Amino acid sequence: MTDLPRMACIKKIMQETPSIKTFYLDMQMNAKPGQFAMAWLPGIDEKPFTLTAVGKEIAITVQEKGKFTKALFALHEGNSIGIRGPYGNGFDYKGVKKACIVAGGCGAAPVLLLAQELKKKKIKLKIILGARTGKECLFKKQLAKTGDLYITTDDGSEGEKGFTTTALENFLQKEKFDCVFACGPEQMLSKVFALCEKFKVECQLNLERFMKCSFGICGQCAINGFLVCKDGPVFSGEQLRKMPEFGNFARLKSTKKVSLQEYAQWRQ
Amino acid sequence: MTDLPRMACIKKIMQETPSIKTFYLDMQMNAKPGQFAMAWLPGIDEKPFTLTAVGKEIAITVQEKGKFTKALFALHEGNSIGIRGPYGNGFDYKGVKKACIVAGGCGAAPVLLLAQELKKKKIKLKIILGARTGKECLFKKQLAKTGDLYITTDDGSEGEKGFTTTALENFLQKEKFDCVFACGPEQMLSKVFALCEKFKVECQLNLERFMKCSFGICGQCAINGFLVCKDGPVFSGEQLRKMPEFGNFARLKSTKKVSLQEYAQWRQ
Amino acid sequence: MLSTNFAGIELKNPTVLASGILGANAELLIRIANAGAGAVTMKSIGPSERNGHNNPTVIAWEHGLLNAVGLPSAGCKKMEEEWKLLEKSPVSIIASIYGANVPEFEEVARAVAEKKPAMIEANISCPNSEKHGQLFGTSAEASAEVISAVKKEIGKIPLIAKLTPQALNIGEIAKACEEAGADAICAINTVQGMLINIEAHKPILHFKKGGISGSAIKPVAVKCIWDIYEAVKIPILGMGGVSSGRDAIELMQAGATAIGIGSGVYYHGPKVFKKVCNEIREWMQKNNYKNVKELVGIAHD
Amino acid sequence: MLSTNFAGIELKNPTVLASGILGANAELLIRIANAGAGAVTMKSIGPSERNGHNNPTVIAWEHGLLNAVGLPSAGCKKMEEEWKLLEKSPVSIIASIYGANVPEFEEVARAVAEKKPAMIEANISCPNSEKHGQLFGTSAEASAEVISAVKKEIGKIPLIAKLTPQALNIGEIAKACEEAGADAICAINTVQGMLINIEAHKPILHFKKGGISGSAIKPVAVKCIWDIYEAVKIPILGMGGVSSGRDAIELMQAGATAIGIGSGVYYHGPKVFKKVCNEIREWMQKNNYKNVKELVGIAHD
Ligand SMILES: Cc1cc2nc3c(=O)[nH]c(=O)nc-3n(C[C@H](O)[C@H](O)[C@H](O)COP(=O)(O)OP(=O)(O)OC[C@H]3O[C@@H](n4cnc5c(N)ncnc54)[C@H](O)[C@@H]3O)c2cc1C
Ligand SMILES: Cc1cc2nc3c(=O)[nH]c(=O)nc-3n(C[C@H](O)[C@H](O)[C@H](O)COP(=O)(O)OP(=O)(O)OC[C@H]3O[C@@H](n4cnc5c(N)ncnc54)[C@H](O)[C@@H]3O)c2cc1C
Ligand SMILES: Cc1cc2nc3c(=O)[nH]c(=O)nc-3n(C[C@H](O)[C@H](O)[C@H](O)COP(=O)(O)O)c2cc1C
Ligand SMILES: Cc1cc2nc3c(=O)[nH]c(=O)nc-3n(C[C@H](O)[C@H](O)[C@H](O)COP(=O)(O)O)c2cc1C
Ligand code: FES
Ligand code: FES
Repeated sequence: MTDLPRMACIKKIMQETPSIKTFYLDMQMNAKPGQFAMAWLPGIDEKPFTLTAVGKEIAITVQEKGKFTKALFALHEGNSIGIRGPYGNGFDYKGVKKACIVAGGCGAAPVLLLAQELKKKKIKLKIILGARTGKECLFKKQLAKTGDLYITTDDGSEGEKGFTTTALENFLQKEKFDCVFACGPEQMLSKVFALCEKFKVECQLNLERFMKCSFGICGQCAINGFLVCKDGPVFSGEQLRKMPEFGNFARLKSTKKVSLQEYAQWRQ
Repeated sequence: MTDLPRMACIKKIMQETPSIKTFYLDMQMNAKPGQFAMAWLPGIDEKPFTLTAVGKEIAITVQEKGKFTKALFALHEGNSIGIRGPYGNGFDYKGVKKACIVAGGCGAAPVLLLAQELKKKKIKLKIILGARTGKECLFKKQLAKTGDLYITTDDGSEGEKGFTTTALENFLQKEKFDCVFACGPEQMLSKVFALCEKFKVECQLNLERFMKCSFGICGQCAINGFLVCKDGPVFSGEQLRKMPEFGNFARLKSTKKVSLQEYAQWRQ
Repeated sequence: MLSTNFAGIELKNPTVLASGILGANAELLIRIANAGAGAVTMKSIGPSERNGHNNPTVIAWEHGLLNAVGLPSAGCKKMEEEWKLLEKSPVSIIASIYGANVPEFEEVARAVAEKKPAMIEANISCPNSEKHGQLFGTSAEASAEVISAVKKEIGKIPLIAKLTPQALNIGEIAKACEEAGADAICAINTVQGMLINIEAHKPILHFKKGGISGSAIKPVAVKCIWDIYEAVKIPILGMGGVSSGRDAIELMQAGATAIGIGSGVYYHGPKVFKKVCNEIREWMQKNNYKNVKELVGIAHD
Repeated sequence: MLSTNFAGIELKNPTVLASGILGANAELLIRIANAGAGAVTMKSIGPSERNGHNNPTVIAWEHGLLNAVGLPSAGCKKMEEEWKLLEKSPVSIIASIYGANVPEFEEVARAVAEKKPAMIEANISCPNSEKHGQLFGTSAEASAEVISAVKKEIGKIPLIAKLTPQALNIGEIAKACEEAGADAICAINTVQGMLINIEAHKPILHFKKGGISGSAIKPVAVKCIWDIYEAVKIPILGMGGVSSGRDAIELMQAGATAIGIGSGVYYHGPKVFKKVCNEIREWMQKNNYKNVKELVGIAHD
């Protein structure tokens, strides 16, 4: 049992949207949709990223945000980064016959493999993909192949103008899903959860917290008594009900518990 | 890969001769004839002993000599001792159809299992068992069941008066053996080797040296470039020819190389 | 059979969650308590908010863990909510504290003592920050100075001095802590080490050096506990590489009254506490021991 | 590709048999040389005959070895035969020496220097005897005193100071040795530890405490070599837990020019030297290194 980064060569870099790139890495890894890996830039930092391709080679899909992702974006094909994983539980779609996926922004990354897997299993799938603007709609083409794709944008430049959650509410009023899978900003997820509770639909939400060990030792990623790295990142409605911090609080690197707003600010 | 003593309960103690006891121990171990174990008396010392029974339980057969064996002789059924092993190479009887075993004194211990194994494989066997006196003939009954047993004693109180090597020479003059297996005092072994060389017979001799690690790390048990604990304790004629120290020199606990006489004296 | 008393605190079993493992959050501490630990130790608390180091901060290699988390802390005054939740803990809480100097230790001790944890552990042995801890734990005088200062602040709350195996003579340090007023000794903190990723040709931990824990350091722990047991009369909270009942018994025979488990959580999850307790119980039954206290120090003649 | 130069001595490859492994006997040293070691170190030689400890002296646990052989030695004047045989060694001989005080070190150094080994290693770091070694290796002044005294006795023969990881600041000790005239540093000797057999409730080693070697201590070795590399200019013979090419490369990247292998012989037999060399070569080919010297210290920025 070891958890050490191994260096993987960047084989290909795909510009997905103006702010998002996919890095294809020369490393073999089997993982379930929703599992993640830790990506290490020696001398800089190490951060968690969902796997957007698994098997003979893997990929991570990254939005440029802070110091780490800027450094990652500066790399070229042929450069190497450290990878350890896979970590986390991944999505559970056992028994699901009809599903709805809600993805906000970079949240399309964790659900890509899920959607592809559900398609393979011939599970009926509705996908709501949201972004600030049309150009930032991640994995539009890939997701369209896996089910009915509905796009919402904040500025209305593509699909419907508005939020993913408005679309979800509409669907839930008309249709019955075995499960709603969602990933995106926590405010959005919080709303998704409320809707699922209201309509009594099962849900599985992919959460994010600042991580250190990623294997359940340091406690950094805690949401109440749950560990996002080990018990999650995907949580069921039953678990979310026991998580008053969900949608409200998160822990800074110091382990200090703060409001989600303060948490987001800290990361800026 | 670990080499740690495990405590084994003494199930039965058999008085084999006035000076020799067999200790049956509650421990499972598979080993080849000629392999040995390290027996530990906490707070006292740890010494190598040939295994005289293997399988569901094991046994060691011990002659009372110095500090360690005295302490061992003071133990009772129900007491425990530490055991690690098996160690060493053991005898190799592949292809052997007719064999001669020569055992001097406590040297009957390492050959007991060998004789029993050869008997099982229906290999023709002549055994020469030597001792100071009749009462000290070890494993007489057991060995008699495995082949033709000839006994020699220094005082003539049983079998023929004289040395095992005189008997061996007589046999070698008359018969052809595929291999001579021998264990006993090194002076005796030295003579056995000379006879085998003279008569051009293969031999396998079970040697002894003071040991520490017993797994080929400390170098204490060296005879020239060979390690008794790892390359031996059983050596072939081919190896013995490259061992000028055999029959002549041994190393004290300090690693100092001395004559066999001085070595024996040191152990007194 | 497993219940014991550690420096005046009753424990239903001798296993204790080590400091720094899941312990920054009250609910996780309670989760571990419910998983079977006899007591739980909070992640070390400092005087003010501190981020610790960048990642990688914890890695697992072939024979243990290596970490340089770097003493992150919300700071001793920003933990109201945790303290409130901890009131519901089914087992005793040990609060671990650190500081860069004696006044800082005093400040934290004062703030923490107000919250009335069952015990306070002074971490004078953390190897993962330039300024904190290890300085104290390798000098008998410095250790004694911290311990007596903290003791004054915390009154009747039992004080544990957590020592580093890097000390040249850990027995001497323990003795100095005992004389300075420590009610118990905790040993050991991690052993200094480093691992390099040879393809990256860089130390893997961002802080480069870190502390080794887990199975690799068990013999170091046994040796340190042995030395401390020979040097002091106060009880020892032994830790380092425990993930089985046999490991725990080994540390107890060397002299530990209670047994900390940290890295064991990596290997077996929170159920490691139940596992270790069950294994201790089975071994005791087989070897005719009635009470876990009988095991303490019996490897000494 | 693998040939290198260590403190003026040419080595066909950087692997070196560590002291105390099979090294009391010239023929075994030559056997290891023929098995592929770039140089071989003799078992540490003392001033007079010494038995060392009772058994058990060496045991293998899950993550390494633990030994307290106790510096047995025939004594520096009783080794004529070994020296004569060693003249036929196909590789350089490093003679390791120890003493209980400076005059003893001088006496042994003088006797050994007469035999003209390629290098002399002063073992100021053995943890397994009450009087020998460790005392020196944990104090910069004491270390310097031994090293300068030995250096005076051995003239042009390169002198290696073998250090203990128990030192509070191994970089400082290395610096003191360099200033006192050491031509190289060897690190690390074993880490103090103990293991108890819980059924016997007794320490397993007869001497109770011993030195941990093998995989368990590799991160300690990497860290110490790192610190020494930052502190001195003289080359480092790195050792501690090497049994693969990757291990060796890790120690080299931390700063070691040559690599000692001890416990690795337990895990793989004498063929460990060829194995490690082959693995280093393959890794270098894959990663485009031409000469093993390029690897030394590259993990430092
Ligand atoms: C399990 C898991 C999976 C992840 N998968 C991906 C992935 O597939 N793709 C991806 O791009 N990122 C993913 N992340 C987030 C990623 O780990 C980094 O946090 C992110 O890339 C920002 O890194 P940074 O250091 O560049 O920016 P930072 O310096 O950390 O942050 C800069 C900016 O990012 C915003 N921000 C970043 N993350 C969050 C967040 N969690 N909550 C609120 N605001 C945030 C901040 O508000 C700020 O605008 C994942 C996180 C987790 C825990
Ligand atoms: C591989 C191996 C297998 C062994 N198997 C057995 C065995 O099955 N049964 C057994 O009784 N012993 C066996 N021995 C010998 C045993 O390990 C001890 O050396 C012996 O029991 C003496 O132990 P002691 O400490 O009691 O006596 P010590 O204090 O070591 O010696 C006291 C007396 O023993 C004599 N002596 C003991 N061993 C030797 C020797 N090797 N060479 C010369 N003189 C010696 C001394 O001259 C002296 O009279 C074996 C040794 C080896 C290396
Ligand atoms: C990730 C991690 C973080 C730690 N943080 C602390 C800490 O904050 N305070 C402390 O006193 N010890 C800390 N330690 C040390 C442990 O409490 C314990 O002393 C050490 O890990 C040995 O026990 P183990 O082998 O069971 O892990 C930490 C250990 C680990 C692995
Ligand atoms: C059985 C044994 C005996 C040793 N004897 C000595 C010795 O006599 N002198 C010495 O300097 N080091 C001695 N050492 C330490 C080794 O030379 C080496 O420094 C240590 O084992 C770390 O390397 P490794 O992990 O490759 O074994 C001994 C080690 C072992 C395992
Ligand atoms: S990141 Fe360490 S427990 Fe989750
Ligand atoms: S006894 Fe140690 S090498 Fe044979």
